[in-house]
Amino acid sequence: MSFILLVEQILNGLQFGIMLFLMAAGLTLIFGVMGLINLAHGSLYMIGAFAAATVAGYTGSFVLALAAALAAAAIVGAIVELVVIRRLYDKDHLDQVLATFALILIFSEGTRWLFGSFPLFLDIPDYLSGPVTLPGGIQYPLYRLFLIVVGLLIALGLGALITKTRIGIQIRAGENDREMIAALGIDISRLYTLVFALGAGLAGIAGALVGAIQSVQVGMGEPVLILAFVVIVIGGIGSMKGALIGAILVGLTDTLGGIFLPELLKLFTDPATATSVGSSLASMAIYILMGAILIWRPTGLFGAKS
Amino acid sequence: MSLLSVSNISATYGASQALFGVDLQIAEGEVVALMGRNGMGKTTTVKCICGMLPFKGSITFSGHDLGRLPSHKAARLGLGLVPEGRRCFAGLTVYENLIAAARPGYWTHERVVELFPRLGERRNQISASLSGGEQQMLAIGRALMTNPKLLILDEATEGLAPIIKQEIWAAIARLKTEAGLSILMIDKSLKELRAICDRATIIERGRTVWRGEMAALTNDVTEKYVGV
Amino acid sequence: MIAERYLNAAILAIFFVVPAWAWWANEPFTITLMTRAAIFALAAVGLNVALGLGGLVSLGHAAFFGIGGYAMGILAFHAQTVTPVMEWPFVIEGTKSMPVIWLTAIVLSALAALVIGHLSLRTSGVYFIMITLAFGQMFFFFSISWSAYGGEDGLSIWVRNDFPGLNTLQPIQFYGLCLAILCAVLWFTSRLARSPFGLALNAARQVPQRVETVGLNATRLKLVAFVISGAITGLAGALFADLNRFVSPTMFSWQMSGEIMVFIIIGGVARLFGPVAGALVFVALEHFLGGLSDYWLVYLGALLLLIVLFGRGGLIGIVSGREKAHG
Amino acid sequence: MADPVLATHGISKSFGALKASDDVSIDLRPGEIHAIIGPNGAGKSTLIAQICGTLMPDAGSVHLLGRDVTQQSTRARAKAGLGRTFQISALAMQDTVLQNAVLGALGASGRPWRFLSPALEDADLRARAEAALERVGLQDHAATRTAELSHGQRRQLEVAVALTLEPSVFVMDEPMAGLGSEGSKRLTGFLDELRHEAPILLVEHDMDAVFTLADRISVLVYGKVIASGSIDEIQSDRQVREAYLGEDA
Amino acid sequence: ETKVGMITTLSGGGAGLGIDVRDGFLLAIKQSGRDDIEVIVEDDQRKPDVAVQLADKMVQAEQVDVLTGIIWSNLAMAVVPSVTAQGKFYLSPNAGPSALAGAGCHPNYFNVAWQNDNLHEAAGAYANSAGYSKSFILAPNYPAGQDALTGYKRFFEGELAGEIYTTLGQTDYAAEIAQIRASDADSVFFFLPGGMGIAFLKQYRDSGIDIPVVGPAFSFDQGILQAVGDAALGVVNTSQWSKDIDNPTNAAFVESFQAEYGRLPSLYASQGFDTANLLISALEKADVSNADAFRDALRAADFDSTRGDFEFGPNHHPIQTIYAREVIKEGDVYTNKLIGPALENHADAYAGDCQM
Ligand SMILES: Nc1ncnc2c1ncn2[C@@H]1O[C@H](COP(=O)(O)OP(=O)(O)OP(=O)(O)O)[C@@H](O)[C@H]1O
Ligand SMILES: Nc1ncnc2c1ncn2[C@@H]1O[C@H](COP(=O)(O)OP(=O)(O)OP(=O)(O)O)[C@@H](O)[C@H]1O
Ligand SMILES: [Mg+2]
Ligand SMILES: [Mg+2]
Repeated sequence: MSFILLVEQILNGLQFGIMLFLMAAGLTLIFGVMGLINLAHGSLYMIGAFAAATVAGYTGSFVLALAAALAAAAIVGAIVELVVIRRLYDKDHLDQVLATFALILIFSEGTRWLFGSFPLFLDIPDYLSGPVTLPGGIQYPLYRLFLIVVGLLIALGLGALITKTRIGIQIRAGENDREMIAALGIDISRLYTLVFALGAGLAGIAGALVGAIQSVQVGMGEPVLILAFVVIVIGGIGSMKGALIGAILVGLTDTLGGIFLPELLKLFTDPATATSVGSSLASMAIYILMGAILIWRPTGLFGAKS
Repeated sequence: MSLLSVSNISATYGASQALFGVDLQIAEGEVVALMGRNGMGKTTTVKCICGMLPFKGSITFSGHDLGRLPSHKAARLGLGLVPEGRRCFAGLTVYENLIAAARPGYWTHERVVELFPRLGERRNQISASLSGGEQQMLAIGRALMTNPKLLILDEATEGLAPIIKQEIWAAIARLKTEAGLSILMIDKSLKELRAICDRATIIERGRTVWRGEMAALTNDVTEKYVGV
Repeated sequence: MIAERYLNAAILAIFFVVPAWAWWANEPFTITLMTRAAIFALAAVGLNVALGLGGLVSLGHAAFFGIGGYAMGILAFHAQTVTPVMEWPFVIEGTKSMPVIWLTAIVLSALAALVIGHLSLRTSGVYFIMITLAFGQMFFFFSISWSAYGGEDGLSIWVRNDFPGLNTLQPIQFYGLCLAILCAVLWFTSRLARSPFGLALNAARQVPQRVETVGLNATRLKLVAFVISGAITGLAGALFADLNRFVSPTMFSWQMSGEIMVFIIIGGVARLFGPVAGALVFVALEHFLGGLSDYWLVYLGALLLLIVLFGRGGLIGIVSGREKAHG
Repeated sequence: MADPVLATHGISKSFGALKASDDVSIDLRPGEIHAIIGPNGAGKSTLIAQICGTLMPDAGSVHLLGRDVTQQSTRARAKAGLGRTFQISALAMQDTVLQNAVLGALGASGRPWRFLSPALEDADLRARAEAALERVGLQDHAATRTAELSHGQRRQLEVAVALTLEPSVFVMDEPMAGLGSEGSKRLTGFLDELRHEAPILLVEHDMDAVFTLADRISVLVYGKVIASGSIDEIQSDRQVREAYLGEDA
Repeated sequence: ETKVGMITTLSGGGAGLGIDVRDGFLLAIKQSGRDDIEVIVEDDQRKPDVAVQLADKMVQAEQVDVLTGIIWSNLAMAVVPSVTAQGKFYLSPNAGPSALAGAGCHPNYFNVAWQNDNLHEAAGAYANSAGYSKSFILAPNYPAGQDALTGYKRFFEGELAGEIYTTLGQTDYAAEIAQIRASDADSVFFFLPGGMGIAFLKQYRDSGIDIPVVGPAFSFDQGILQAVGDAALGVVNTSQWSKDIDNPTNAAFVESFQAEYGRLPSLYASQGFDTANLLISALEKADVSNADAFRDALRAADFDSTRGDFEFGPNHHPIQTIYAREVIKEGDVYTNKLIGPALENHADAYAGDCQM
């Protein structure tokens, strides 16, 4: 394998990581900050993608589509928080799992009801499509570079919001002891609605951005959801930095594992077996990574030690 | 006119009733002791005042009926709580704990650190790893940062070294005389309460059984209700 | 409010009366449904040992369910193709005997639980949920590409396995077996909850440091609970495979883990009959709602949501009050 | 003089730049109450954590009944006869008071691997647990859920659980905290008797109790033992007055 | 009165396929004007255990005579052996796993669509005729994916520039695309059903690589093409059916399907339609209760298929012509245009293993 290809694959791994981060960012916000296991995050991601596809279909504008994704997911998020989620904060993780699992069913089938069972069309706008040539002669899709930039910007913004701003501090305080922060005069409920809407909006944006190069269809959120959970757990819950680094680790492992494991095994066995065993190992690679990291550091890379 | 007026409230935890009729009055600038044996309902009363527990009866605070207000609105009227068991925000640093709920007023971060220099030294430490006494100081500082009209101290000197207790008592005395703050105190140290409080209320099994001037609190009464 | 004891008796009665009626009325499918409910209940009772008593929220119990299933699938597959399971270092032949298969399922899933539990218990809380999920996913992806046993297509077993003295092809007889096992396991877990082990485990869930200071090993208590739990769920997996005469990687999927957990939450966590009630209701909903519309999952979702939001302590909690009374 | 049942030799522990324990050597002899006092944040709880095995010292050793237990787990130390109470109650809140006490008895029996017989019907365990509850005055609350106890009652239960272990050494971190005057008085009396069963290492800020009970007092400041001696010696120590007791003590 | 049980996927991610099979099937029944055929439709949620349970229900409670409808191979493997063993007929409108075509074939099992390898084999044959000599091939790592690559390789005569098994459900193909770019392939063959294929095609186009792509019809079917959009234009894919296959049955089917449901029919709809017509043709000759006669009637395949000539091989799998099609845009709608046959009168590779 040539050096250029290796570099390109590392870049691909990074890029896939950032893409995962886009999905994980909102989840981490809600999960880390509010202590809520939100399985329906994947549904918000889907809602964003569907909203974007619909608006893009009518207007042809990608920017409007992104705005629609953000707005639709944030609004749905706010409503869901007001109606359902706020009754779940005091409950344990189990109830949250069940309730948000129920939300998945409602959203997935509801979307199918509205939009039918077939995938929707959403494409990259012309000004972002096609490859560009990077130093070293690597041909790389412009859109993926765009994703990397957007992902990093979101990472920075969220990190600052949580650690630096007073709202961020209040939110984290509420995560520790809701009753107490309320007794100090903070309207934690309203704050949580905002955070949830923000997290949902991020999911929606991610759905639209990623939907443009993947498929926009019912159920698109669930595989992503699991990966996003893997990412934030590896990074350590509640840590924006951890989510970013976890995402990149997962991205690299997945991308490079898929390529190198079969090659590696070819050194030991015949190509057919190597390809199939290597590929199976590759599909397990991120879970092995996650298991290993948690065994080594039980609260993830950047999680608070208990 | 009284700042806080609690009249005949009752409250339950699930099926078990904890308060059966508590009365309590605090006037502006007054320091009142709430006394009683363990488990008699002192903390429960505080929870009702701060909107953390539903109750029957009426509580008014600086002219507002607290019956329907959610906890955060009640707090914004000027209730500052130092809860039993400290309840610092474990994952936040000392500094973050202090500014989390700060509201503008006399008490600023600088003033609190001046009151408790230890908090300045530990500024960036996660509060979960503070010593018990440090957490207690932090809880008081945090309540002050909201610049309350009425400070509620539930066992605020529990677990403090004598010298720090003295400091805190001194600080409370200062709050009373210099800042004119109204204070509701729950504490087991009768001697200090006597020195600092204007009036006292004693509850027994969820009922107010004695109210009056501190001076009128005779040893017979304390013997009967507090056991000393 | 009905006392939980009576409610439990009523739930158990359903498991006796409905199939008996179906047998009399010659409605074999109702018996099949009840068998499905009983097996799901068994899997959930298993998970509840870890989850309800030990506080171990495992989102990887499909691993044990699947191991049980594949134990059945592989043994029966080799018996039906008359090939040995392995020849080295010693020969193992396939078998169609249920007791042997069950024992294998229990032992293998207990072993897997020992390893997974040992590694996972280094973590806690949400991390524990996710690491168990990770182990489940490893099994899932492995089974998908394990072409020797059908990969994603799974393994079909032509005829149900044998149990000495019974004709397991008769739905009611196979059901009887499953019900007997469910009752035995329920009896066992009810004793377990009140036993010294259960008491210590219960405390280890709430305050591990306290358990340590009285000289007990909190982690080991939880590990043993996890192993017991995995073994029961593994047994359920073997029965489930036999009910369907089929195993496939879906038994390892995270949705399966989620479903087992959903049974418990619907019924009521840490209540002896919670998982049983949950599985029964879930199977009934799946069956009756399935015919309503193409979008029936919306109704299922809405119902689940109502149960979580307004039913404290699951269905059993709704009917018999809040207090947890495990045994 | 009898051999100490519990001793630390030159224990040190740092958190980053902060020395929470600085070459601490203390001991506890049969029949005595040895009080550790010191300002907040002086390192008392840290010291206890190292004695009980929840924290490993950076240097130094811990000896229990003549054996070096520095490397041993909390559990092993508990089995060897160390009974402890926590500064902040650590109890199974959803369980009844009796169940908490039975847990202690179960630990003492060392036989938790029984899966079928009901724990609360085990006569031995129950007798032991009830005896302990009776001694702290919680016998009437045996069936109460621990979450429903008041703060003070929980402190009593903490002590009761330690009692069920019938330990050879007690280590108590602020057992009086949160008790009303009456409760403290009763507990003081109780500890006074208890010392004949097993010596007590007592961390406490309640000076009334300390001055009533202690045979010996050590004062910890910034992780160091700055004074150690009888009540009178400590009370008249200028350094101690400045660092801890204040002027009116 | 004949009772037909249809178990198919109507909810969740893969519902589109099941819905099309159902709609095609019901359309044929309706057009036949027969009111003595009762069809009971149930949703398997794409879960094998649910499918098994529904099969039990169909057999035990509804006492159906014929089963049909399953989309996915793994569900078919779960259901078919047991229902045929119970003496019921099963007509497969979609899945055709090799196990059921070879050693596991059964007299009561008829496949009306294809054996799983067929379209891939045709793709290999097409690659030869297009003059490709070096292919890069990829598929997900599961049995159908392995079968796909095996099928392609069975007919493709050139060499392989690379062979990759991706993770099932994978949605990002940057790494694979980089491999393709770095290889010296002159063609790419892929089998990535559903959303995987959409993602792959979009990303492939965006990468700027212009090596031609070949694949089976599944990623270019009517229901999915609109979501792929321009990225699919010009791609050659293989299918045993296309809406422009020129015969009166097909023309009537396409028109009536559009009239009835307001959308263009898909491959799956045509398969559902053919399955129903096969059933009706057999019912006209024999009663289901006479199993042997009914089986013979099915085997005769005496119906007008939307694909033109249709006959069964000895293992009850189709012997049929498989076409190459190209994706084009008709007005606003993306659709396929026939290029020509890729494999004529093609049978499957497993028939020899079938003993019945
Ligand atoms: N969360 C709770 N659930 C049920 N009962 C409770 C709860 N909290 C307190 N109680 C009960 O309410 C009564 C009053 O408790 P409260 O905490 O108000 O007492 P207190 O006067 O503050 O005592 P202490 O001095 O020990 O803190 C007690 O009998 C206690 O058992
Ligand atoms: N995990 C930790 N990380 C950093 N600092 C710590 C940690 N644990 C304790 N400390 C610090 O070590 C010092 C000693 O704490 P310790 O809890 O032992 O005090 P203490 O003497 O028990 O005080 P108190 O009487 O207030 O309970 C404190 O300044 C505390 O902030
Ligand atoms: Mg109190
Ligand atoms: Mg301490």
